[in-house]
Amino acid sequence: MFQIEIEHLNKSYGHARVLKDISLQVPLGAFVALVGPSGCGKSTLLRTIAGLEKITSGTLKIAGVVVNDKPPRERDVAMVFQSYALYPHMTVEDNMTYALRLRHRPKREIAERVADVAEILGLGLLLGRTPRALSGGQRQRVAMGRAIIRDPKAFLFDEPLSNLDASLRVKMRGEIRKLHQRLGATSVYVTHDQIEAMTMADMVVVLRDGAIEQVGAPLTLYQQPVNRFVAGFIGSPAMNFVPAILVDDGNSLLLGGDAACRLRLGQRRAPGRAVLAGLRPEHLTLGGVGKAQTFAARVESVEGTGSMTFIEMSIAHGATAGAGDAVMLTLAQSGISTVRPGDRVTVGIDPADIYVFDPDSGLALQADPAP
Amino acid sequence: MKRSLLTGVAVVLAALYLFPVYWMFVTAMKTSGEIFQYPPAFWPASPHFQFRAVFASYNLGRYIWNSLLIATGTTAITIVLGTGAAYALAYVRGFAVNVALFAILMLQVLPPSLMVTPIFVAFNQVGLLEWPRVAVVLATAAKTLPFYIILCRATFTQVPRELRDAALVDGNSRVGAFLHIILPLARNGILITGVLVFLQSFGEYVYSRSLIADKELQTATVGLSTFLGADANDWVGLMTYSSLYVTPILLIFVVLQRRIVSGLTSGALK
Amino acid sequence: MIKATMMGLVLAMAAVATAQAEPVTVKVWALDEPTRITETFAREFEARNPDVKIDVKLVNFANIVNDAVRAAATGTAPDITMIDNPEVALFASHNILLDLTPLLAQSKVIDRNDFYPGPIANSTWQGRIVAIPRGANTIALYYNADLFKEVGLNPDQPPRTWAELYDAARKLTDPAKHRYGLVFSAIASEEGTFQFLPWVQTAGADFDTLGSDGALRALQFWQKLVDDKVASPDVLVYRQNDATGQFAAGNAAMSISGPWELPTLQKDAHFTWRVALLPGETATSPRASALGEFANAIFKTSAHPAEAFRFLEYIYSQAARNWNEFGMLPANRSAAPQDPKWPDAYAVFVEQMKYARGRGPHPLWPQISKAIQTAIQSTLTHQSDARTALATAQASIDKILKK
Amino acid sequence: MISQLLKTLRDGDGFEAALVLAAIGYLLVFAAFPLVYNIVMSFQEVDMFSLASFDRPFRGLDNYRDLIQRPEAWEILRNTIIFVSCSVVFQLGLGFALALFFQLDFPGAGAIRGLFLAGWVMPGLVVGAIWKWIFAGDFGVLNYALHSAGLIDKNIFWLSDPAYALAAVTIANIWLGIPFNMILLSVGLAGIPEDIYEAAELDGANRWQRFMSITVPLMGSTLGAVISLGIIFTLQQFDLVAALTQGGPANASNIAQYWSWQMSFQTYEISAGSVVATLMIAVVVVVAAIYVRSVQHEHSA
Repeated sequence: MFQIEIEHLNKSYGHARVLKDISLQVPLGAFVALVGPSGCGKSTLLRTIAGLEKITSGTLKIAGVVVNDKPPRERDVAMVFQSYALYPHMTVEDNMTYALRLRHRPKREIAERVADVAEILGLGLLLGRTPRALSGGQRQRVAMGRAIIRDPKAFLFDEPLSNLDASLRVKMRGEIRKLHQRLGATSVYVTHDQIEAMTMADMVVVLRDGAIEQVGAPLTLYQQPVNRFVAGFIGSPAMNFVPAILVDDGNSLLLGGDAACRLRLGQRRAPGRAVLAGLRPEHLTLGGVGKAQTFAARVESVEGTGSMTFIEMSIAHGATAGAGDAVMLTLAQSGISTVRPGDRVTVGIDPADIYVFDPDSGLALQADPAP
Repeated sequence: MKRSLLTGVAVVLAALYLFPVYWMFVTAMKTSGEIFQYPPAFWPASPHFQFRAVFASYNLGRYIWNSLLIATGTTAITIVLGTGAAYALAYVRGFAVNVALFAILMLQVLPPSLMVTPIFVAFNQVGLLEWPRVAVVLATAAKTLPFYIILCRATFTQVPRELRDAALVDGNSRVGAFLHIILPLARNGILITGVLVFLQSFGEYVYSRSLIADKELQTATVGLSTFLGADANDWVGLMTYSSLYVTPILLIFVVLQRRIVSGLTSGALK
Repeated sequence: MIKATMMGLVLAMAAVATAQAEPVTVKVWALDEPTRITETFAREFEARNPDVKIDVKLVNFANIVNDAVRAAATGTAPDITMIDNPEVALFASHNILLDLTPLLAQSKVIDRNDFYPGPIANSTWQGRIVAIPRGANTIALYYNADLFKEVGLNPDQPPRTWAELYDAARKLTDPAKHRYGLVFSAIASEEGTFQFLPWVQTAGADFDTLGSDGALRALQFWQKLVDDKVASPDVLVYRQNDATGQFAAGNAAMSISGPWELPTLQKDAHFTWRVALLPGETATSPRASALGEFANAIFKTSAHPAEAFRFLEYIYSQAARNWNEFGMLPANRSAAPQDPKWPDAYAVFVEQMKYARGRGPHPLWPQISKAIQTAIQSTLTHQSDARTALATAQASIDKILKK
Repeated sequence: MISQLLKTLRDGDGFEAALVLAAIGYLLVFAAFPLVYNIVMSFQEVDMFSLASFDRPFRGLDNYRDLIQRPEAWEILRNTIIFVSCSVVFQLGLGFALALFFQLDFPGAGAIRGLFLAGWVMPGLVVGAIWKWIFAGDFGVLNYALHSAGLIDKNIFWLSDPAYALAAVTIANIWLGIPFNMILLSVGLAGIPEDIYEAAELDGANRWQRFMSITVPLMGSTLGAVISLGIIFTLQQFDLVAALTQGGPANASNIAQYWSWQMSFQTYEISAGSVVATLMIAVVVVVAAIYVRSVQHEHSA
C-alpha cells in the first residue's frame, strides 16, 4: 500500500519545465529522502505534494485519493520548513496547536496532545514563549512539534536541518530518525546533503534538473549507481572519475590511457572504447593488498582530520588520454597517514570496486554476458 | 562624546529643515508691517495672536471637521482596497503582476488639477455630486491608493512567504492565512502607511474645492485658499490660519512619530 | 416687442405662482471677498422678499470662471454667477447667458442709460445686455505724502506725466532704507494686463496695436522703472494687493492700485497717503485707466429668472453703498454716495473712472491677455527686447482676432 | 460553476487575483477614466463649453503639431526636465544622506528623524505661501541669510529673475520631497543585515566602497520605487508653481503640468492642455516600466 503515489507529474513555469515526468511511490510508513543539487526541483516536488504548488500534468494521490486540485488544507499533510516558519506573533503552544484549532478539535484533546508532544520533544518549559525567544535548535523542535501534533497522513520536511550548526545537525538527524521509528508516519525529506539522506532514509530519490535519476535504498544507490551523476553525488568524498580505455577484450582498462596503469576488471565489458573509470576514494588503498590491482601515483597534497586522511595524487597518463593535465585522484584512508607530498606511492583497488561509465551518456556500463 | 556630537549635528540639521515651519508660526505672530520689514525679524517685537479670531471668523472648526471626515473616509477605502492588493502583488509573481504594478503607477500620473474636470463631468452624470463629500472621498482615494499599494507592498515582501505556506499546510484557506497570519504581521506597516495616507488626504484641496458646492461641507484647505484670492491680502491671517490648521497635525505627529518612524524603518518582524 | 410682452407675462405668472408656494431658491455664485458683499445683499434681499431664498456659494477669484464654465457645460449652472467684465464675452458668445434686454426694458429699478459707458459696454454682446455690472473699479496713483515732503517733493503736486513720475520715483528711492520709489503689479495674470493697458492707451495704442510705437514706449517705460531699481524686480510676482502691502509697509513710496485697497491702507498705513490720477505719457496725452469689476449674469438655464433678476435689481439699487462699504465705485451715475469716506480719494477715482476703458470685449480675451503678460514679463527680465516681445504678442493677438 | 468560483476565491489563485482586481477596478473607474478623457480630448477640438460631451470635431495630430510649434514649448520641456531631474537627484541625494546619517547610533536619532516628516504633513498650499515669503527678493529671509553669511552682496530676486525662478521652485519642491525619500530609504537600509557590512569591512572595503558595493545594489528595488515615485510626485507638483511664480517670469519657471493647467483653465485652450497631459502620461509609461523592472530584481535578491 502506497501512502503517496505520483504518476507522470510535470510542472512548468511558463516555458521552464521544473519537474519532468516524475513517477514515485512512497510506501506507508516509509522515510523517503529527496536529494539533489540545488535547483534540481526537490523542494518544488515536495511543495507540489503539500499542495503549495500546482502541478501542470500528471496525478498525485495521497492515501489513495487524487489530490491534484485539492488545496493544502484538504490534503492533511504536515510540513517542516527550512526557516521553520513559526508564527512570530504566537506562543510556542499556539504555534503547535494552530492546526488543531483550525479543525475545531476539543480543548481537552488539544491539551493532551500538547502535553504528549512537549514531552516527546522536551518543549515543556518553552510553551509560553514566543519564537523570537528561542534558540535555533529549540525553534527546530517547535517546528517538528507543530507537525507531529497533528498525526497527519504524511510529514514533509524541507531541509529542516540546514540552519543548524554541525553538531546540532547530527544530533537532530538521530532524533528525527528515532521519532520516525516511534511514530511510523510516512515522511518525505528534502535535503541537498547526501549524508543526511543516506543515514536517515529507507529510500533515497536522486533528482537532477527536474527529473528522477535513480530511486533506491541508500546502499543500493551507493553500490549500484545507474549513472555517473548518481555515483558522483552519493558518497563522500565524491567518486573519482578517470578517463580510461577498455582493452584486453574488455577485461581490463588503462587508466588515463596509460599502459603503466593497467587494471583488470572484475567483470568483462564491451571492449575497444574510451570510458570513464569510477574509483571511490575509500576503495583506494596505499600499497595494495589481497586481490587489489595496483598502479603508481605521486602524492600532491595530504589533508588529515585525525580519524581520516584524504590524499590528493596524480597519475601518469599516456598519449591517448589527451595531452596536458595530470589525472588527479583522491584517496581516503582511515587514521593518520605518514605520506608526504612528492612521495611516490603505489595505489591498489579491488577489481570488483571499479565502476565503468560511458563518457557521453554517463550511464553505468554493465557487465557483458560472457561471449 | 562622539555620539552626543552626532546628536548635535542632527539637531542642527533638523532645525535647518524645519525653518520654514518656524517661519510660518513667527509670521503668524507679526504685525502686517513687520512682515515686510528688512532685515526680517526672527522674533516679532510684540507677538500678537489672532488665532482665536481667525478660528472663529473662518468657521475653522466646521472646516476641520469636514476635512477629518473626508480624510477618514479616504483612508478607510484606501486601506480596505489597497491592503489586499499590496499583499497579492507582493506574494504572487509573474507577468500579470508586473502589468498590474505598471497599471497602478500609470494611473496616478496626472495632477488632480487636470483630473478634476473629467471627474466632475462623470460624477455629475451619475449623480454623485448629490453627495459631495462622498464624491471627494472616492476621487481622493483613487489618488492615494497607488501610493498606499506601493508602500504597503514593501511591508508585505518582508513577511516570509513560508509563513503563509505553513498556515496553508496547517489547514487554513488562502483567505484565512491572509487574515490570521499575514495581516497581523504586517499590521505595523499598514497602520503607518495608513497614517501617511490620512495626512495626505487631510491636505487634499483640488477635489474638495471643485466637487463640493456647499460652504458648510467645505474642507479646511479650501478655507485656506480664501486667503489667496485676488482681494485677499491678509498675509498674517493666512499664516495664522495655516498655523491653526497645521498645528494639530504636527502635534499628533510629534506624539506618534516615534511609532511611525520605527514602524516604517523596522521591518515587519524585527 | 412680442418677446418682451411674453416675458412680462411669464414674470407676472411666476409672481402669482410663488405668492403662496414655498419660497424658491435662487443659486448665486459669488466671489469670496473679505467684505462679504454678496452675502450681505442676499440676507437683506431675503428679509424683504420672503418668497425667495438666495443660496450663495463663494468661489475664489482664480476659479470662478472655470467653475462657472464647467457648471454650464455639465448642466449644473447656478441661476446667477459673477463674471469678471472682460470674460462676459466668453460666456455670451456661447449663448448661455439670459438676454436681459427685455427685462431691463420692463424694469422699474434699473435704468440702462444710467450706466457709465465702459461697464455696460463690457456687459453687452452683439447688442444685447447679458449682465449687470455690480460696480466699477479703476486704478490710480497712491502716494506717501510724508515721504514726498521728506525728499523735497510737493505732495500737492503729484506727478502728472511719465517723466515726472520717474523723477519722483527716483528721488523717493532709497536703497539704504530698503525703499523703492514705486510699486505696481506686472504679474503674469489678468492683474498684470489690467495694470499695463492704461500705459499703452495713454501712449495712443491698445491691445490690438501692440506693434505700434506707443505700446513700445509704454513697455520701455516699465522696463526703465525696473532696470533703474526705482521699482522692485519682484513686481513681476506681486499681485496688486502685494503691491499695496509694500506701499503700506513703507517699502515703496508710490503704488498703483484701486479703491479696494482703501480699507487696508486705513488699517495698515501709518503715514499720510493720498491718491492722484494716473500720469499720462505727456501733459497732452489722452488719459486712460483700467476698468475693472465683476458683473452679475443669469444663465439661460435658470428656472427662476424672474426672482434672479429681482435680486440683481436689488444689488443695483444698493450701488450707492459701494464706495463706503465695499471698496468700489458704482457703475451707474445716479448712485453717487451722499457722504463718501476718503472724499479726496473718491473724487480722484470718480474722475479717473471717466477714462476707464474696458478690456476686449472678446470671447478669447484670456488668450489675448496671456500674450500681453508674456510680452511684459520677457521684456522686464530682458529675455527679449521690448520691440520683439511686443511684435510677438501682436502676432499672436492678430491670429486670435482673426478666428 | 459557482462553487468552483467560490473555491478558487478561497483556496486558489482566485483570492489574490480578486484582491488585485478590486483595487485595479477601482482605479480604472476613478483614475483611468479621467486619463482616457484627457487623451481623447488631445485629439479633438475642445471648447470649454463642450467639455461634457465626447461628440466633438476630431483633429487628429493637429493639436500636437500646433503645440510643438509654440515658441515656449521647448523652453517648458527643458524646464520640466531640469525641474524633475534636479528635484529627484537632490531629494534622493539629501534623503539618502539623511537616512544614512540617522542609521548611525546616537541618542535621539529616532526622535529627530521623525521631525523631518513635518514636510510631509504640510499641505502644498501652505508650503507655497511660506516659501514665497522666504524667497521674497527685497525682504525675504533667504536673501538675508545669504547676505549675513557673506555669500551674496546683492539681493537675488528668486521669484522674478528668470535665472533663479526655476531654481526657487525646485528648491521648495526638494524641501517637500526629502521626508518621503528619507523614510523610504531608511526602511530599505534597515533591511540590510549588519553582517554583510562587517564582511565587506573585513574584505578591506572602505566606507565609500561599502556604500557602492553593498548599500546601493542591495537597495536596488527600494531605489527603483523611490525614484519612480519621486518622478511621478514631481510631475504632479502643481501648488508650488502656482503659489511661487505662476510659471513666470515669461515661462522661465513654467513646467509641463502647470502649462497644461494654464492652457486648460486660464486661456481655455483645452485641446492643447490635454496634449501636454497626454505627453506626460507617455513619460510616466517609461517611469512605470523602470519601476516594474526594479521590482523584478527584488525577487532574485
